[in-house]
Amino acid sequence: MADTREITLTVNGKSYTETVETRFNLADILREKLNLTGTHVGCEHGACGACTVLVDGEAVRSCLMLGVQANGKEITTIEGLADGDQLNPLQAAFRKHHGLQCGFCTPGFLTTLTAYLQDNPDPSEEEIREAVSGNICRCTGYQGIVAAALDAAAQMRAR
Amino acid sequence: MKPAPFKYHAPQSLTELVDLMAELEDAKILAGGQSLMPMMNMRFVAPDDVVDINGVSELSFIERANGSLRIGAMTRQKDLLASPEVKDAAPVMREALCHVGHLQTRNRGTIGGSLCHLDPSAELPAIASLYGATLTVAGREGQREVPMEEWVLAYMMPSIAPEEVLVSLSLPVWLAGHGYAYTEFARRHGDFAITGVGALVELSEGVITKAALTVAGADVKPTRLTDVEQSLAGQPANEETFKAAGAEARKIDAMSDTYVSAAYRQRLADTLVQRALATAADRAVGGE
Amino acid sequence: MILTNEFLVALPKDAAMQVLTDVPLIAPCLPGVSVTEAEADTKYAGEATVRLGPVKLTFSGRAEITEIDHTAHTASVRANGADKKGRGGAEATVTFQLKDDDAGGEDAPATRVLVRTDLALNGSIAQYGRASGLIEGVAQELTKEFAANLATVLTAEDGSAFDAGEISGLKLLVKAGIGRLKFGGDKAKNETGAV
Amino acid sequence: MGVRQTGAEVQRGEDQALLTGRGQYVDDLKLLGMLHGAYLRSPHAHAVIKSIDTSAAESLPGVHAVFTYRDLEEPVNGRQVQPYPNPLIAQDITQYPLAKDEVCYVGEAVAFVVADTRHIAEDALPLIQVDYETLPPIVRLREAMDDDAPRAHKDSPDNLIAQLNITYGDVEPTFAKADHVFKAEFLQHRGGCHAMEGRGVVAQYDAFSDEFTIWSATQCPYLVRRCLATQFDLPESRIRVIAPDVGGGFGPKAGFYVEEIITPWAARKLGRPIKWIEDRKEHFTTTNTQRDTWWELEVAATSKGRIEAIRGRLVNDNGAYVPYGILLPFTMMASFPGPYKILALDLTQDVVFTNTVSNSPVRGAGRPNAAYAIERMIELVSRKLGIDTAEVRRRNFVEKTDFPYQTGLIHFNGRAMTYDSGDYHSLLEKALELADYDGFTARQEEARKDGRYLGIGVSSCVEDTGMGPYEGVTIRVDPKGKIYVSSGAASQGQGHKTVLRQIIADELGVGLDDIHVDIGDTGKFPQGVGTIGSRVGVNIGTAAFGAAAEIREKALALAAEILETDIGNLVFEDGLIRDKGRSNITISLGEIALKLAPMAGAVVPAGHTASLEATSFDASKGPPHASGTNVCELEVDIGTGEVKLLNYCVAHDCGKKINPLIVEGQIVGGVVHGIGNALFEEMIYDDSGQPQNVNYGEYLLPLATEMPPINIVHQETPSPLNPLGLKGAGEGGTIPAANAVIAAIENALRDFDVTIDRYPVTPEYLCNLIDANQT
Repeated sequence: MADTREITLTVNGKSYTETVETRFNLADILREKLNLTGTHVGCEHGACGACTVLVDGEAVRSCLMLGVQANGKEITTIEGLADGDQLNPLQAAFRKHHGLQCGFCTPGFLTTLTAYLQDNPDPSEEEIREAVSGNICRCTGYQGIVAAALDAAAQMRAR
Repeated sequence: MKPAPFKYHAPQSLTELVDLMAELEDAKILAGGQSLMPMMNMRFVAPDDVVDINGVSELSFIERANGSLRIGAMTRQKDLLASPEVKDAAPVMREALCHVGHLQTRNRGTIGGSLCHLDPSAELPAIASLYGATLTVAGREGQREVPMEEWVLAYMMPSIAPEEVLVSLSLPVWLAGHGYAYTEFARRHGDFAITGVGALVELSEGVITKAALTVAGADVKPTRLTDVEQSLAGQPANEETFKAAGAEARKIDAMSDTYVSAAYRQRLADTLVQRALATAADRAVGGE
Repeated sequence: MILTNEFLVALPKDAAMQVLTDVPLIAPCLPGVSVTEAEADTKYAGEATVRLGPVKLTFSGRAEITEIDHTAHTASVRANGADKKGRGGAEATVTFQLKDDDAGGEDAPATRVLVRTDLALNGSIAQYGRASGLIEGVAQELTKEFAANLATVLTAEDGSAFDAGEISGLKLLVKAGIGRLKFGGDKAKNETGAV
Repeated sequence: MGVRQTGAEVQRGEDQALLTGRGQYVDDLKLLGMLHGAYLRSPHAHAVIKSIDTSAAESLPGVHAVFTYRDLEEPVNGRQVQPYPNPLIAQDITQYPLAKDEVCYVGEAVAFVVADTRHIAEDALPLIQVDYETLPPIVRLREAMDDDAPRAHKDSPDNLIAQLNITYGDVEPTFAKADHVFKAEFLQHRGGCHAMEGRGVVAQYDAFSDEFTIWSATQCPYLVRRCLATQFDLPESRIRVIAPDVGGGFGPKAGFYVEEIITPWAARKLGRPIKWIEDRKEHFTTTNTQRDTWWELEVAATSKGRIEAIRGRLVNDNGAYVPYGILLPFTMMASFPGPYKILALDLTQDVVFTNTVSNSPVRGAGRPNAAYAIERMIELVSRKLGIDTAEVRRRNFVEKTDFPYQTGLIHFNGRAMTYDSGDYHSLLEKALELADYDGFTARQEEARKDGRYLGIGVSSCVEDTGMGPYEGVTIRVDPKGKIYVSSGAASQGQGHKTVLRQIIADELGVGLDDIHVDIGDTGKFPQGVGTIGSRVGVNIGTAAFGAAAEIREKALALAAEILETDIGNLVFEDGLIRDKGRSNITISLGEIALKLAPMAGAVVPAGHTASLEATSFDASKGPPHASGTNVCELEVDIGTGEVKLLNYCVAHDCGKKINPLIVEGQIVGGVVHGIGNALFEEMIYDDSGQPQNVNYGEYLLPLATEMPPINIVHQETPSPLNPLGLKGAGEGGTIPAANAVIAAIENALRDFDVTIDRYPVTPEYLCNLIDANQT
């Protein structure tokens, strides 16, 4: 019989109580149980960063955390970044600087940078590159992503 | 790539944890999960039981007392990076931590996890080796202390019984003003280093009075270069001295694998020892 | 990977040959191995346990004597097994070559036993390049231990079965001196051979 | 008249959904009653299957079925359909959908488990007992043609898939009287796809209508449909293949894979939808790669550095099967002369089997191989004769006045390879200026004073893009004036929808937001080809232009009648047709559409055809040729062998740009892919054919931290072959990149007289070269 537990977690401000199989990682729970398919699974071994979500505000690889470990935590996923249809400054900057092509890795970059820019509002280009070095993008060559992050940081500082 | 079935446990205290580990036959401890989870996802590791120690709050601490820095096994890498005690007492650990994985993995990864996983290239075991740290391990029978040089039995094999738990690490704090450096070479930022070198020096009027050197990644475990350390003492902190130390370091035992040869690892040890010593000497108070 | 070992036993060739082709007798000389079933005169089923760092593998498989040549004093055993949890398998051909050793003179007949092991791993366990050195190191230690245990069995007066017990890769490594394994890993070469 | 969209940096319409987590990738689909599949894969590079026992796996709770080859019926049990048959293929061996009695690479599918969850399906895999008898594998391409080499397929006479030869000009006489003959041998390695989304298939079968619906993360849904129609012996109309949002393609997703056969087959068998998502390890072991090529080349040159002839041979490792015909080997040779006027050429290629994952195009599809080879010849001549590498290029480029220029070779469309337009000299100068090539010597000398080794490398290329036959576009206007567009070409991030919107908005004078686009669904557009070879922008651009022109014509004809004016007086503006002379007299596109598509009882105006819609399959009259020159500046750390990229400059000519933002994105991404090939990505097999690095800790993809700033300057030489003057831009960054990096490394290490004869260039390899030449 599968080992299960009941957990309660908050995702993008909404509370969920679910019985989950303990071997399901957080990415699986978000996608399969909560139908939040914006979090993408790219490698399942913690190398590509596509599945990055925020757990209590910190960027974490959701393929390397069990769903049960999210019990009592506040999770933010890509679905929770925009205000309705209104893109936030980081999302808008990604669009403006063509920081995404296929869009598969994008949720991981956005969540990683969301946490990073909160702690580091005025980063250099080199620091941005280091911040996203745990995220792989095969399409963009990173240049648009870095430009978008710098632009978004400037806009958020100006607010 | 989904993990095999297991039974999940989440003890909330060290006592509960130790009791649980004594009962379970085939259990793995889940700390930060940054090494264990990939291995479970790939089914390299498929334990019957997974014991999550994230709820054991008494394993998470950083404290400085009596000339030592003690760190709880469950302390996360990001907390070490942010810690003023670590910055002040063991700045080389902070420098090493910048090479550990990435932002996201440091947010979860723990010092205890790194010491138990014991990847030969890993930075935190190298720091433990550099300081000649002492590890505290708990079992049902009580606690025991293991010096770092005895901790590593072999490739990714720590000296810990299946029913035991790593509690903490303690390292002696060097004099204020000591020089330090952690220098490594990896193919890409955040990768497993091919070779890394940690160096600590104390100087007086441009002369090395005390030195510690550890090479990670070259051999199956971090290698403390005690002979080189001894020969450095009394030498002027200059390029010639560092070159000689590098040449000595080049003789260390090293392994070959699919990617690089032993000879290349030794060559890197030479280069990186020179660079680490130069940086450490630059940073030390008491240089000329 | 090819691993070679050799040792000397104080037995004449024919007598040594007798023992070497007794699979239930020699199999336990390989640390972690047990024979569970004899399927035919020359075919056996068994299990082998080995630990590679954090990964503990249990291979379940078969061994078969594929060649016995009493004139040339050679024998071959082919064994293969697969990990029970699907992490891969191993295939080995062990060839014994027996040669007279007359160093002790006519009164002390002795045989030099050459053991050549051709080991190939497959599946996940063979696909982690960073551990390739570790695996070869463990394999070397295992075959070394195998040869040493064989020598013990061959010299045992009653020819009794040997039990290497639950020797894990860990113990072997420790025995070999902490971390002092020689990692001679042949690098997987690319076409130019330049590495 | 509104702002012109074509040529403007229009932000993509696709992005809103992708940035908010509302993309629809194949793994995001959830169908009622859906089951999950996992494949058991061969752990051996080469083995015979003696028996398979699935009983233990079948009895695991949650498992619905375990399928092996024996369960397949005709015709599904035949070898996988060859999408690109060619009489030159001597041994056209494709894979069985599930291994029949032999496995030929690690990762070949042996059995398929269907279960309630992917977790359970994976639990069942180790319970399947397969008795293999291993066979010796052939792993190294240079040994493949040895007489005593193991055969990749046990019943094959040898490992030769095809031998190709191309030749033109007076090769032997030119060599005989050449001032200089130089020789070089080198190995290229190309690595894999590594789209961040792996492959994946969701399949549903409707027994009532005997129809399949298949969602696949593919670049070519129409190719999948066509192959499946044969594999299942069904009319194409019964198979709908949908490429939803696809997370990157880069070539390998253009093929046809066994999972696209077995997953729907099992869905039909079980009467339940089934999802199979390739995991990353499967990606490493089963998704086609494009790999090693060994070159032995000789060049005949004048003392002034003019290359007069090249001859040589190459061996191309095609892996275990022939999943993609010999398109790739052919392209590797057909694009050989690059931007250079080489008057005589003789190349012979052996395409060989090895027991490794199969070969099909990866970004650039053979062109990076050819470009690297010819660029190596430029470097060789430059070095041997002591002439600056930029100067050697100048002396060999096709001249601006030569266009249209026939190289002497044949494109795989069967016609003479003809460069339509370009200006390679000015492109080179633009790149050199951007990179401050003239100032480099001073920078290099300055750095050497600090013990730093800087180097600079140049690389040029020409790329045949926009290949035919077509990519159709349908435009339909509804009575509200909304524009519906459908096209076959699936997108894997290239922004096809945005590109279509831009062109159509301009041609019909409507806003971008009024245009709704559907792509990559065989149920929504009847016939398409696929997203490969930098071809889609050119083809959909041309077809959209053609379809829009037809809409205009139809609409204007009716508008002229209604407004009682001459067609010549009418203009399109903001969704309205306006009479130039009487600005208040207008009719909207919607009104015209309503007249042409009335409801029951009404009539379509006489002399007009129903529905304001048009379909065009207009295509470029031939492949337009894009071109580029890259300049890379870097530093080599001789203590570690590390290569640090400092600056990268691209001068690029893809004709008229539809969307500069997208073009630059393609170039930068392409360059980084090429840098990955040159320095990082290496798929390593051990001698028994076991892949050694099947994870992203060991297979090194480029990361943000190692990539240099990439600066781009454009030149627009419109193609005369299509109305918008378009040329493709998808691969022009990748094609020349490897030589730019490698020539720069050689330049940095010139004190050590280093010649690089393989890539990727690893730090250890460089250290060995440095140490060997250090006196």
